[in-house]
Amino acid sequence: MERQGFYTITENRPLTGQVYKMVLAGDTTPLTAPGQFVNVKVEGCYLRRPISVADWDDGTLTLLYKLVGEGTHRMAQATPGAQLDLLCGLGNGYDTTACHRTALLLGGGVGVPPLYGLAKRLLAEGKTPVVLLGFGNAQEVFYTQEFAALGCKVLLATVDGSAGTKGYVTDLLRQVEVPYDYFYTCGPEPMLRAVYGACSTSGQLSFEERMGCGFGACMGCSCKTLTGAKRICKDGPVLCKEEVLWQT
Amino acid sequence: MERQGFYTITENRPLTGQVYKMVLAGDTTPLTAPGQFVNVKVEGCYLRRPISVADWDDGTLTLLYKLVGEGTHRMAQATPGAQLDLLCGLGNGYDTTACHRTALLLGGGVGVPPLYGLAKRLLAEGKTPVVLLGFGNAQEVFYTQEFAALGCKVLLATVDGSAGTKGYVTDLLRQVEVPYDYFYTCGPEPMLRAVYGACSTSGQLSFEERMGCGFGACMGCSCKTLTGAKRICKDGPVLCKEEVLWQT
Amino acid sequence: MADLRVSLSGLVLDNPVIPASGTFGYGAEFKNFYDLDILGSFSFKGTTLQPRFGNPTPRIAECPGGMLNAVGLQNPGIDAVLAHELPQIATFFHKPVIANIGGFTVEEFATCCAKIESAPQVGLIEVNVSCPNVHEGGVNFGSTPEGAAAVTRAVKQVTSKPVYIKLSPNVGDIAAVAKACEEAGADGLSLINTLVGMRIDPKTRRPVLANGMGGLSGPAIFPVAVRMVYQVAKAVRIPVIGMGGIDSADKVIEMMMAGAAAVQVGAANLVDPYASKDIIEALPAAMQRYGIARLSDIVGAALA
Amino acid sequence: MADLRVSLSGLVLDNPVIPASGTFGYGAEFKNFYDLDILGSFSFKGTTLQPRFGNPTPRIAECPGGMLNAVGLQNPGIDAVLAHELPQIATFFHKPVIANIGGFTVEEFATCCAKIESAPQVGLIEVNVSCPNVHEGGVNFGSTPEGAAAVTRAVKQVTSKPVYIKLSPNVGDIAAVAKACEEAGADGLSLINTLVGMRIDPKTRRPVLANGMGGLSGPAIFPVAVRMVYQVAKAVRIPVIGMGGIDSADKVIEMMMAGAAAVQVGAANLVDPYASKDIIEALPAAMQRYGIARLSDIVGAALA
Ligand SMILES: Cc1cc2nc3c(=O)[nH]c(=O)nc-3n(C[C@H](O)[C@H](O)[C@H](O)COP(=O)(O)OP(=O)(O)OC[C@H]3O[C@@H](n4cnc5c(N)ncnc54)[C@H](O)[C@@H]3O)c2cc1C
Ligand SMILES: Cc1cc2nc3c(=O)[nH]c(=O)nc-3n(C[C@H](O)[C@H](O)[C@H](O)COP(=O)(O)OP(=O)(O)OC[C@H]3O[C@@H](n4cnc5c(N)ncnc54)[C@H](O)[C@@H]3O)c2cc1C
Ligand SMILES: Cc1cc2nc3c(=O)[nH]c(=O)nc-3n(C[C@H](O)[C@H](O)[C@H](O)COP(=O)(O)O)c2cc1C
Ligand SMILES: Cc1cc2nc3c(=O)[nH]c(=O)nc-3n(C[C@H](O)[C@H](O)[C@H](O)COP(=O)(O)O)c2cc1C
Ligand code: FES
Ligand code: FES
Repeated sequence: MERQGFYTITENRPLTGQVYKMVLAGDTTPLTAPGQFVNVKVEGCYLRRPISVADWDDGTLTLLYKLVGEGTHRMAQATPGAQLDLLCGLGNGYDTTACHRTALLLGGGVGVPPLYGLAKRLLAEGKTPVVLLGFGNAQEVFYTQEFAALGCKVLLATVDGSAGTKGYVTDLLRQVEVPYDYFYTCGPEPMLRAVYGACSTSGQLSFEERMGCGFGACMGCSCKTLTGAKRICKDGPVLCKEEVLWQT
Repeated sequence: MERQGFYTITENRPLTGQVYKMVLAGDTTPLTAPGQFVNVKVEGCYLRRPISVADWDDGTLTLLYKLVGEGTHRMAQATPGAQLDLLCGLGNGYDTTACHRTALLLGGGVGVPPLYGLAKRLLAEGKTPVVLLGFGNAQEVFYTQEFAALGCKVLLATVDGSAGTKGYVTDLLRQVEVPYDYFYTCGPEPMLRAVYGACSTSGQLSFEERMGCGFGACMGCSCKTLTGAKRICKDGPVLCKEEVLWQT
Repeated sequence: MADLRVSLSGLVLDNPVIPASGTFGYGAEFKNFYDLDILGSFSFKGTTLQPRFGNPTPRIAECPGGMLNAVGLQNPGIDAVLAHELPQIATFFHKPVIANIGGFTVEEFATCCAKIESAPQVGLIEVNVSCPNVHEGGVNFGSTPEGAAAVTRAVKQVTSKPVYIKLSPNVGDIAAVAKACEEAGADGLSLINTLVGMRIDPKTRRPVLANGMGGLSGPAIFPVAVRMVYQVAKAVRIPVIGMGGIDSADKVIEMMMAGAAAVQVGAANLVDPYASKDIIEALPAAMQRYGIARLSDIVGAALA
Repeated sequence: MADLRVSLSGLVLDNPVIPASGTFGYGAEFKNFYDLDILGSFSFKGTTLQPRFGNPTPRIAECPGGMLNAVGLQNPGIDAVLAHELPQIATFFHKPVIANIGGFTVEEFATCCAKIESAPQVGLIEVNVSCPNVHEGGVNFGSTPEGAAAVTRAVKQVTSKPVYIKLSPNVGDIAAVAKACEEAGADGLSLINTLVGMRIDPKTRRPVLANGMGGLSGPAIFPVAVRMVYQVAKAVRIPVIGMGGIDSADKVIEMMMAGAAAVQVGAANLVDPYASKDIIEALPAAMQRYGIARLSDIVGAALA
């Protein structure tokens, strides 16, 4: 159930030139599933900024965010000790019960964060996540070691080939040596489309949309699906492969 | 000459329930006369807030400000070490050469601050300021001791009589035992009118007006005088008694 | 005790604060945040005769002190609202609700409002002749006195509930439109809807919104809203519900002094789900600050 | 090297940034802050045939993301401007200046502009038919296509300088007014002037401004300004100078993509005297960020 609260920054530092890690202390009970997100009030910006929860425990949650515009740049300037106003526990998140044994986790750029919490949850349930990550180039790579430290197999691709395999996340599929029964993915829409086309199993895809509220009130983030209109913020951001309806 | 600059807060604390003292370190060379003011950029407010310089030396300046609305409440929350963006050295300020020996300084409420720097300047020039201060009640009184510490004679009035003489600043005039050749005043307009009527010598009055810029560009603060239209921010805030034209 | 009650055409509200249409859905998303019975009322999402998906996304853009939306009246249609949403609302909101109705022809407005006649939960109908996001080659009735009056007359014929016409601010003379509605029989007026605006993404060199233009709401529009409420309250004798950028108790008071008998809170609910609650709770202290014993006393105080 | 040059009816500016009329006086207050020759040009304070003191004070009110002004065209009159201000300007600004002209009758506009004919310093005349603060029972020419066209025709007859008509945003259909000016012979258009707004002081229960209403400017109006520039640029073929809430290089680029051939910076100069300078200096980096080699290439890029 989504809730509003104040969270204290305990860590806020760059992982790459463009991607920051922020750890916040506060009430994490609104979080129930990996792939949920928070909506961050940023002083000086009118709308909140939606950011996936990459990881959480009883009293802290972790955000991994890329510097894009004014909001994320201001977030990067916040210092430990400062308080942030969050709407927490937003969205449906990934359903891990859909995977029975082995899942492919395919992430691109700032689509990678929610897969970390997902990998942890799958491991806790005794399942095997195989992680396929794609970035633009070696400088942009983050969190491969953290996934590996969980005990996951991690495959890496970069568009320019400066780290891992040259190409896209989907180019890593042929390196997957184990059979998998499900996939989970998050990343830019072209990547989601490619994954949708390339993975023959069922799976779940996490979408992005510009948001007014993040908790289902404004209809700002609606998308058409085969099961009717859905709000990315409330009925998503995760949709099942079977309901996805691509707009041309 | 007015200049824009960043100043570091070294002190910011309440003098009374409603009036704060803020000391700022930075370039004070734009200040040339007591009665000048600064225009303070307050995060979250669009327009700057004009505040008189109560006192200054080579590297610091002092503001005494009353909590009125959003801007001054936000100023009160700033902590030492924080930087403030000021336009400094605004307005004409008081002309101390007009007083030859003894001046009455009449201040009401937050009209008191600029008189402090004025008293110091007059004393430095070997002249005698006699200070008449008016407040609402005893709780609102501030800076009487600071004036006394300079060596000034200080007379105090409060509207409810809870400190000093009961009544207005002008009710203190009959307690002035020395002849004076000039007056300087700052305070709410009704007080300025009363002083204008009650003091038979020449003098200078400092006015307030809502300001767009504070440096003469927008014509937001114009007032009619007997010597033509004047901008309170640039040609004022101090007007000579002889040019004042009261609007009904 | 501060008296917060206000009255709209006989409908007495416990306080003047009404979440605005399109920012409160049909209430369900907010009932988890607080008990909705503290509200004066709420105006549900603009509802049309047929179900609508609305415009393509992106539908939202950030602005200085506000936001643009081009939702385009997404709603399940009046029949679904009567059959499902109103019974749902009845489980968590026990006061008369405001039905906000959109449409594309005079007949459509009338048919929709006639259907609502059967819903005792609805205390007041707010007829939105001003949505800036749905001119599908159609007319924006709110932009001319004649158009707004035609809708008013048609709707008044089919309902006994108080009818408030929601006016567009994207006009040269809002008082003229207001007067036309009054003459056509409107029981009251709601204003302002959003100002038409646009943002462009310098990276793509295209408008941020898929729809191109959208409606600006939030604190940025507050001074325009106060001015229009003032002009309209001066021009008509029927009550005005004032809105546009309200996000504090002080702004409620300012809007009421400009002539609003009640107020709506829109975009503020989206950035802070507790906004309407916080405003209601802050009102008594604000009234004390300004020496107001009965809130209804200040309606139009600045008009004198 | 980034090419910042733009052209307005043959007048080539080194960069598109022009401080807006009423926020830059006759330049003197800014020459102490920086060398004004870095500007594209500047538009001097709205000048009328007769000297004017303007409205009573308070003339200024704070707003969320902006300000209201009701200065009411305070100026020394055209003769004093020609005799004293222009020679003064010549000492610190060595480029063609924009003469902003206000008026209350068609004849007055024409007489004023005719007098300017003799001033070689003036590169362009900006005719303000839209000041919201001076309807002394008079007409706001900017609110109707006919009114704006009548002023345009009269002015065009008496001057050989490029004539830009400054449009009011307080209209229902700004493209119609723009087209009427184009047909009447305008060389270009300037927009937007301020949106009419009001603030009320809850302590006094009266409008903050002595004049009641005033004009809203600053970031709050930026999305409305972008939208109107976009609509006008789509409707006419003459150049448009875009303004309203610009306070950064990104907003300059956004406004130009919406169709502005050059831009004006208004209220930002008041809160930060270096605003126009900072924007000019930030433009090359912003151009690089968005892959823009020649700024004039992006004019109207979003219109496609
Ligand atoms: C459900 C969800 C989860 C997300 N998780 C992450 C994450 O874990 N890490 C991360 O780096 N980013 C994530 N994003 C994207 C992130 O929200 C944007 O990068 C961020 O809002 C940009 O804000 P800004 O002010 O820096 O950029 P600006 O471009 O200045 O933002 C302007 C407006 O556009 C919106 N906006 C811009 N880009 C996006 C976008 N891609 N998606 C949605 N709104 C956008 C902003 O929220 C704001 O309202 C997520 C988005 C969604 C919808
Ligand atoms: C030349 C000059 C010198 C001043 N010196 C002092 C001083 O030394 N100490 C002090 O406490 N106050 C001083 N004031 C008054 C001070 O500027 C206001 O109290 C302050 O701007 C209020 O801001 P706010 O945001 O708290 O109030 P709000 O009422 O929220 O302000 C809203 C707007 O109104 C303006 N405003 C409100 N009251 C005044 C006022 N009295 N004069 C001018 N503008 C006002 C604000 O600047 C702002 O733009 C001075 C004013 C002027 C013009
Ligand atoms: C996301 C969104 C959707 C809206 N949808 C409607 C609607 O369906 N019907 C309507 O009459 N007004 C609608 N509005 C307008 C609001 O009800 C209100 O008039 C406007 O936003 C101004 O108030 P505010 O500044 O407090 O948001 C919508 C506004 C927003 C922000
Ligand atoms: C204090 C002030 C005075 C103004 N005076 C004039 C004027 O004399 N003539 C004119 O055409 N516009 C005048 N304007 C309007 C501006 O030139 C500009 O069109 C408007 O402020 C929008 O731009 P901004 O948001 O960047 O300020 C004035 C604006 C302000 C804030
Ligand atoms: S962002 Fe408001 S409904 Fe999804
Ligand atoms: S405040 Fe702008 S001229 Fe005085």
